[in-house]
Amino acid sequence: MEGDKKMKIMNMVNALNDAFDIELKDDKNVVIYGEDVGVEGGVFRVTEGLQKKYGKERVFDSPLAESAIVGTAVGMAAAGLRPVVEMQFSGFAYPAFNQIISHAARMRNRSRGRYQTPIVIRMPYGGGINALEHHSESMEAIYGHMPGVKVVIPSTPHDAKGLMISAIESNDTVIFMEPKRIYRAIKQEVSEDKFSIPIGKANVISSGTDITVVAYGSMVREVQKAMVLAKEAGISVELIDLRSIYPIDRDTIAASVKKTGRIVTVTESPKSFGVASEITQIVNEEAFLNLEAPPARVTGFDTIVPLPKGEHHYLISPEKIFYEIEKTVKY
Amino acid sequence: MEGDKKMKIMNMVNALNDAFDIELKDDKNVVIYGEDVGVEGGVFRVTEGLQKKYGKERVFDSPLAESAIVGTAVGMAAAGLRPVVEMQFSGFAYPAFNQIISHAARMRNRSRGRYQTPIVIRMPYGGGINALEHHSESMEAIYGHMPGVKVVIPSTPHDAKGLMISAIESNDTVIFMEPKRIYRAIKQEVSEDKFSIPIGKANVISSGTDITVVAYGSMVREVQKAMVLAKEAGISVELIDLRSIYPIDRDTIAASVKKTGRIVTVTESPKSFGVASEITQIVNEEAFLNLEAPPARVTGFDTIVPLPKGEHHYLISPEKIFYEIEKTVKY
Amino acid sequence: MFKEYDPIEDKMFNIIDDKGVVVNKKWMPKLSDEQIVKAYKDMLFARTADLQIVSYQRQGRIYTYPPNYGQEAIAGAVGAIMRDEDWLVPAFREMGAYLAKGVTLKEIFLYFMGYEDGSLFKGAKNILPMSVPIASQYLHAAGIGYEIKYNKKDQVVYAFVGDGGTSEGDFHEALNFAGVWNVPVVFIVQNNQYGISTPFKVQTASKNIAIKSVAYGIEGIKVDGNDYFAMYAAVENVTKLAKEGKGPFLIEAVTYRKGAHTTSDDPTKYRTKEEEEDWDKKDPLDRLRAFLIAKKLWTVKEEEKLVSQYKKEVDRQFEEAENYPAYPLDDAFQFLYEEMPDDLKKQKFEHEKFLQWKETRK
Amino acid sequence: MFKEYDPIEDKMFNIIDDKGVVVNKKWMPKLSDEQIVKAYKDMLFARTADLQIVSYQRQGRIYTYPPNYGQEAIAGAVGAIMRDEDWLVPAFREMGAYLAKGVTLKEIFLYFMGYEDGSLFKGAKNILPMSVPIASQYLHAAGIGYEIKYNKKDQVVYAFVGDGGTSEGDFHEALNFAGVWNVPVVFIVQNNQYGISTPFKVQTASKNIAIKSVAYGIEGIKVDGNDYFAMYAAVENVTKLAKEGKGPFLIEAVTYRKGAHTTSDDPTKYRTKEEEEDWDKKDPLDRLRAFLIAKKLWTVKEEEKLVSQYKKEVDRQFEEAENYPAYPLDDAFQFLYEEMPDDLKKQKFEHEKFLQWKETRK
Ligand SMILES: Cc1ncc(C[n+]2csc(CCOP(=O)(O)OP(=O)(O)O)c2C)c(N)n1
Ligand SMILES: Cc1ncc(C[n+]2csc(CCOP(=O)(O)OP(=O)(O)O)c2C)c(N)n1
Ligand SMILES: [Mg+2]
Ligand SMILES: [Mg+2]
Repeated sequence: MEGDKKMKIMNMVNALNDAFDIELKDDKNVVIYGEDVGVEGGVFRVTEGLQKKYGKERVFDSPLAESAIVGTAVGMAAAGLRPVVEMQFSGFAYPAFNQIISHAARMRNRSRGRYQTPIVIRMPYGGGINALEHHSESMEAIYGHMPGVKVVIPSTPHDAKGLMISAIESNDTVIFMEPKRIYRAIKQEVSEDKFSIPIGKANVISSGTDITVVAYGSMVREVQKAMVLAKEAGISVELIDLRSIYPIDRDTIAASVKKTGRIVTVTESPKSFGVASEITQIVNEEAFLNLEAPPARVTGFDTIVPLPKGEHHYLISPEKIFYEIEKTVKY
Repeated sequence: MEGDKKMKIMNMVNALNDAFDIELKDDKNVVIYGEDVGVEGGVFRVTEGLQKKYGKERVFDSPLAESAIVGTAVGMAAAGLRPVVEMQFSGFAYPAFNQIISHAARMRNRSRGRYQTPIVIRMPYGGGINALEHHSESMEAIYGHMPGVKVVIPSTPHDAKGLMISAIESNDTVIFMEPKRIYRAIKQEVSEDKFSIPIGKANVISSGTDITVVAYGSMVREVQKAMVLAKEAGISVELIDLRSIYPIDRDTIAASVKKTGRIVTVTESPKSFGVASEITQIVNEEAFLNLEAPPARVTGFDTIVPLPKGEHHYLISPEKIFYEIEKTVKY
Repeated sequence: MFKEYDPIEDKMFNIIDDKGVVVNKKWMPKLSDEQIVKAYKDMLFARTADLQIVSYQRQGRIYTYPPNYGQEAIAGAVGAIMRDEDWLVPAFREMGAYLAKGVTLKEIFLYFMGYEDGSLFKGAKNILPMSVPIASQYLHAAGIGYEIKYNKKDQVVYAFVGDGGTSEGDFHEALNFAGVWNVPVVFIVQNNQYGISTPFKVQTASKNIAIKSVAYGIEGIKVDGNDYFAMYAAVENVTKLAKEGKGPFLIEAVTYRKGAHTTSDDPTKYRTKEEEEDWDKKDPLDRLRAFLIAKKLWTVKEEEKLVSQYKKEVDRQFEEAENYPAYPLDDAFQFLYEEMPDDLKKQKFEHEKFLQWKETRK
Repeated sequence: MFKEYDPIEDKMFNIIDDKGVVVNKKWMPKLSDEQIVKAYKDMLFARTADLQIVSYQRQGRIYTYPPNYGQEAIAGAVGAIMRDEDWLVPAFREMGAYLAKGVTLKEIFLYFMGYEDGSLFKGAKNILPMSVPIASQYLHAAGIGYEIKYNKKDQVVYAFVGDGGTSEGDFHEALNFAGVWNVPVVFIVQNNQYGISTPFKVQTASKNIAIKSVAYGIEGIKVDGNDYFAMYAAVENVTKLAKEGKGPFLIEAVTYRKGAHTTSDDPTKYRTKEEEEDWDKKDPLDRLRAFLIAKKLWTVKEEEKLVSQYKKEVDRQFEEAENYPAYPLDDAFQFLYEEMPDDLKKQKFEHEKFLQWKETRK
């Protein structure tokens, strides 16, 4: 869906900012707000410059209250606006949990389609930035389990832009989780034009024959590092970037495992009841007879992400991914 | 661990009430509060009579604010009390989500063991009572995914009493989900003495050879109904009642599947990212080579539980469980 | 008005006394006789319906229902002032306001019979469905207020919550956001003295609810919610101010829930007969009726006739609701997303396969 | 005091002016010269440490840190009054109160270096660890208050939050519960004019924060938070009352965050030099120093000597913290549950197997 390509080197922060810029320009109903997103442009500078360009009515700072940020967005959306709101960190989205699950996710169902809630709830997530407690969480599975929302997690600047444009233009509520650890770490050429990437379709980043690896967000890059080790070991990996965990692209996962017979899912979240288990369930349902090894998972532990000095224990290293890939291939 | 048996016919409401009575008597640090739990004894009458017996300081009504109910319990617990708090329905626990995940679940970890949070957070959960929206939810998986809490769900009056006593005496925060649909539907002899059931051990309700069925809470009874159909069809079912989804009893599940080679998990919750997927992951990890059919799940849909007139579409019938059992056995 | 009836001094605004006599001429709203009679009729209709529903419920023909009995003047006054283009953000105990918006009794019945279709409100503009999670809807009202201001519309939002709801964090956040944004929202608290079994004094140590407006830099007023004229005058006044951009307002409407919390509740467990009798004297319909009779605008006979007419109408709509078509499987699935995701389609498909299998087994 | 400095009239309680001159004799607390000098020294130590940390951070020796610079009088006064048995429920910008409790600088360093062990507070009684989710700790304070009342203990809880934190629902719920329960909690809001980049007027339309007490039926007072004596007198007064069972109190301490929000923040983006300079004139240490010098209790030379001594002490504790042992894998697992569940043990075991494998590959 890419237009005429005026390409520019962007990191994810630039790419998201560009998506907002385009949407603010194209649709007067788009408003952006949250804690410190206006004057300052967000603690990660993702919305920098937008208030200056579009004014205080459209891009603004709110009081410090996450439930209110989402709850007012539900009202605005029912009345016709398209709010893009920020939870400063995913670990601070919990006060808004009730508004997300009980309203943003349900207003259309409750009103039998009469009202809709085209809200994007942005939240930087994940570890690896040497942060205080609550600043490193990956709790995407709880949103995946929540009927009525979509959950999008980009892994590159290009994807971030295309998915964000889709998210803003979607008439559903989208939880948009941003892998803050790679906000500025990955740079690539991204079209300056408006383009969108459909939500719900996975991206086969590289095809391979020995094993399928499923990841998303910041873990994609770690898997790519692990693939260097795998290659050295003569293992051909098919890497699938989910892009969204709900809707989840069963078909792409199933097709891949039918080919490779083996699968490892990599997520940063706590282990139990996480996204990996769902992937395992799906491949059991769709490709049981093709399985040559138990679908495996590389995840965090069922623990709180430790403070920086202990975080290396929790974080997933390329070696650990490779370790699991090798074990699964050798099974 | 049962004492001298003075047995009495109890339903789950009686059994829970009995557990509270025992704990209030035995430990002055136990306090019970929440919306309408005092004078009225709770909307389901689970705490009936306790305020009269133990006074308004120990069993009392709180203002209508779930975050505060859990948040103040965290403070009380850190200071040495053992609060048992009620969320009137599990669908109204979401405003307390932040206090649960950020504090009740973490205070011990954060303080390196110095403070603990022996809190029981009770919440009636599940459908089947012809209720309004938000009164029928089964979102236990989100608590299962939350590091630092235990998640207990009893399926009988006897278990409810024994598990509640363990929960109150546990120094961890326990999410205690009560299958309100069977609050009064199941009656059985329960000892009037104090006894406890360990949290984290599953209960093999009946052993069988053809297939393992895993369930908990209100679904256990539905599985038992399905087992009548299975028996007619000549299928021998091993029924495991998890009793708690965290900690989860991997060993019992694995041992069973190693024997039967087949497994169906039955939960009332939305399908994706639910408890069944975790069970499937576990049996893949523990008993892959024994699997003769894909681990299956009977769950709700990825939808809001419909209002009463549509609820039958969502609710899990014994036929549906049997259907899945048969499919899995015939695979 | 706010100075005169300063909630800090715990003053309450009222216009008629318990006998229906005007005791506060200054603020008596300018209403024609017809308007007043219509107001009374609307309240009477709401009450008649409300009491009927409770009896349907006893017959097992409808599920849990939260009666409005005794609180009719509040929604009645708001309903009389609210225009089509204004927004209603309801809780669940303001039937009169729903009806004024153009919601039908049949829809209300459908909802409590267990159909989401009851929230379609086909003939009503700008009304959100009932919000069950207490106080959460107040934030929606603040958000709608933002949209109105953003698009410079001539609209006002009327949002309802109960006394219990004022304890929730969302109540605070909503008033605070609305205050900062200075948006045209009228926040109405029906203080009916109880949140289920929990009395007002357990909800808060604050003198009253109107006073809480101070915390948000907005105006608040405590009104006798069983006094139709006082409610009308207060809502009229703040509506005018809200339209002028004078920001959000908080109205505490002091009333009493004469019935049970819902049809599954038993108030004798937590309140006394004496208390109930005291409040009976302040019944909003009795008071307005006394006023009308004194002005020779109403007779008891007329009322009897009307009530039996209303009962028939209520029955008629109830029977229509009872004959509503069965709830199709599709409806459990189709409203979650604008377009049904493949996975959800598959879930529906698998379930249909099961239903076919079940059919063949019969 | 509450009548005299009624927040409804937006009055602020202060005792010394910007030059350190006592302008409110009536309320001047009875403190000995030694006490005042000690108070100043404590504040000076806190400030010295605070400024050092910022420079350690610039050297990359510590992670993000939220400076206290400019707000020292608030925690200083609370610290001087708070007893061992009293509870401190901190936010994250009240170093002086931590130190008064017996927390060491080393522990504070450990925390911001990334060790949970920094929250062990080995020498301090009754203090909760830092709470990062804004305002959530206020509820813990109310709960501790309940325990105190329940067990009839002679204790008071001091709870901190920032101006931004007053917008959260938990702030409201905590004050409301504490009000209903009538428990001995002193809720202190450090109104430093900003929540990160967001100015106070964007947080609330309310005149001030102290006024919010009205919504909970409790007393509140707005205090010049840069005036040590005013803070001391206010905290002393409410502490006495709280001990007498006169319930919770709300103190708004008006101050200014002279530094950045945290070391990763750049205030020039959202505030002016002029504003900063205006507030510089009200610096709490400057004011108390001026008072002391006028009373001949202090000299600039003494201060210089002391600061260089303090710096050494800060460095010493910092180096101790830097030499803290590595974070063992066990510590990532062992505190989640009283007894580690089997599954968690298995996760740890599997990880150790991986680490062994990794070792062998080298
Ligand atoms: C968040 C939440 N918690 C609990 C409930 C259960 N509940 C339903 S009504 C009610 C009491 C409401 O009291 P109030 O706000 O005074 O309204 P009233 O019923 O008196 O009109 C409660 C606790 C709920 N619906 N939502
Ligand atoms: C619930 C929550 N939301 C957001 C944040 C991110 N955050 C950290 S400090 C802060 C501002 C706090 O402002 P204030 O309460 O005034 O305290 P101050 O930093 O000024 O001392 C924010 C938004 C958080 N820690 N917790
Ligand atoms: Mg009420
Ligand atoms: Mg601040």
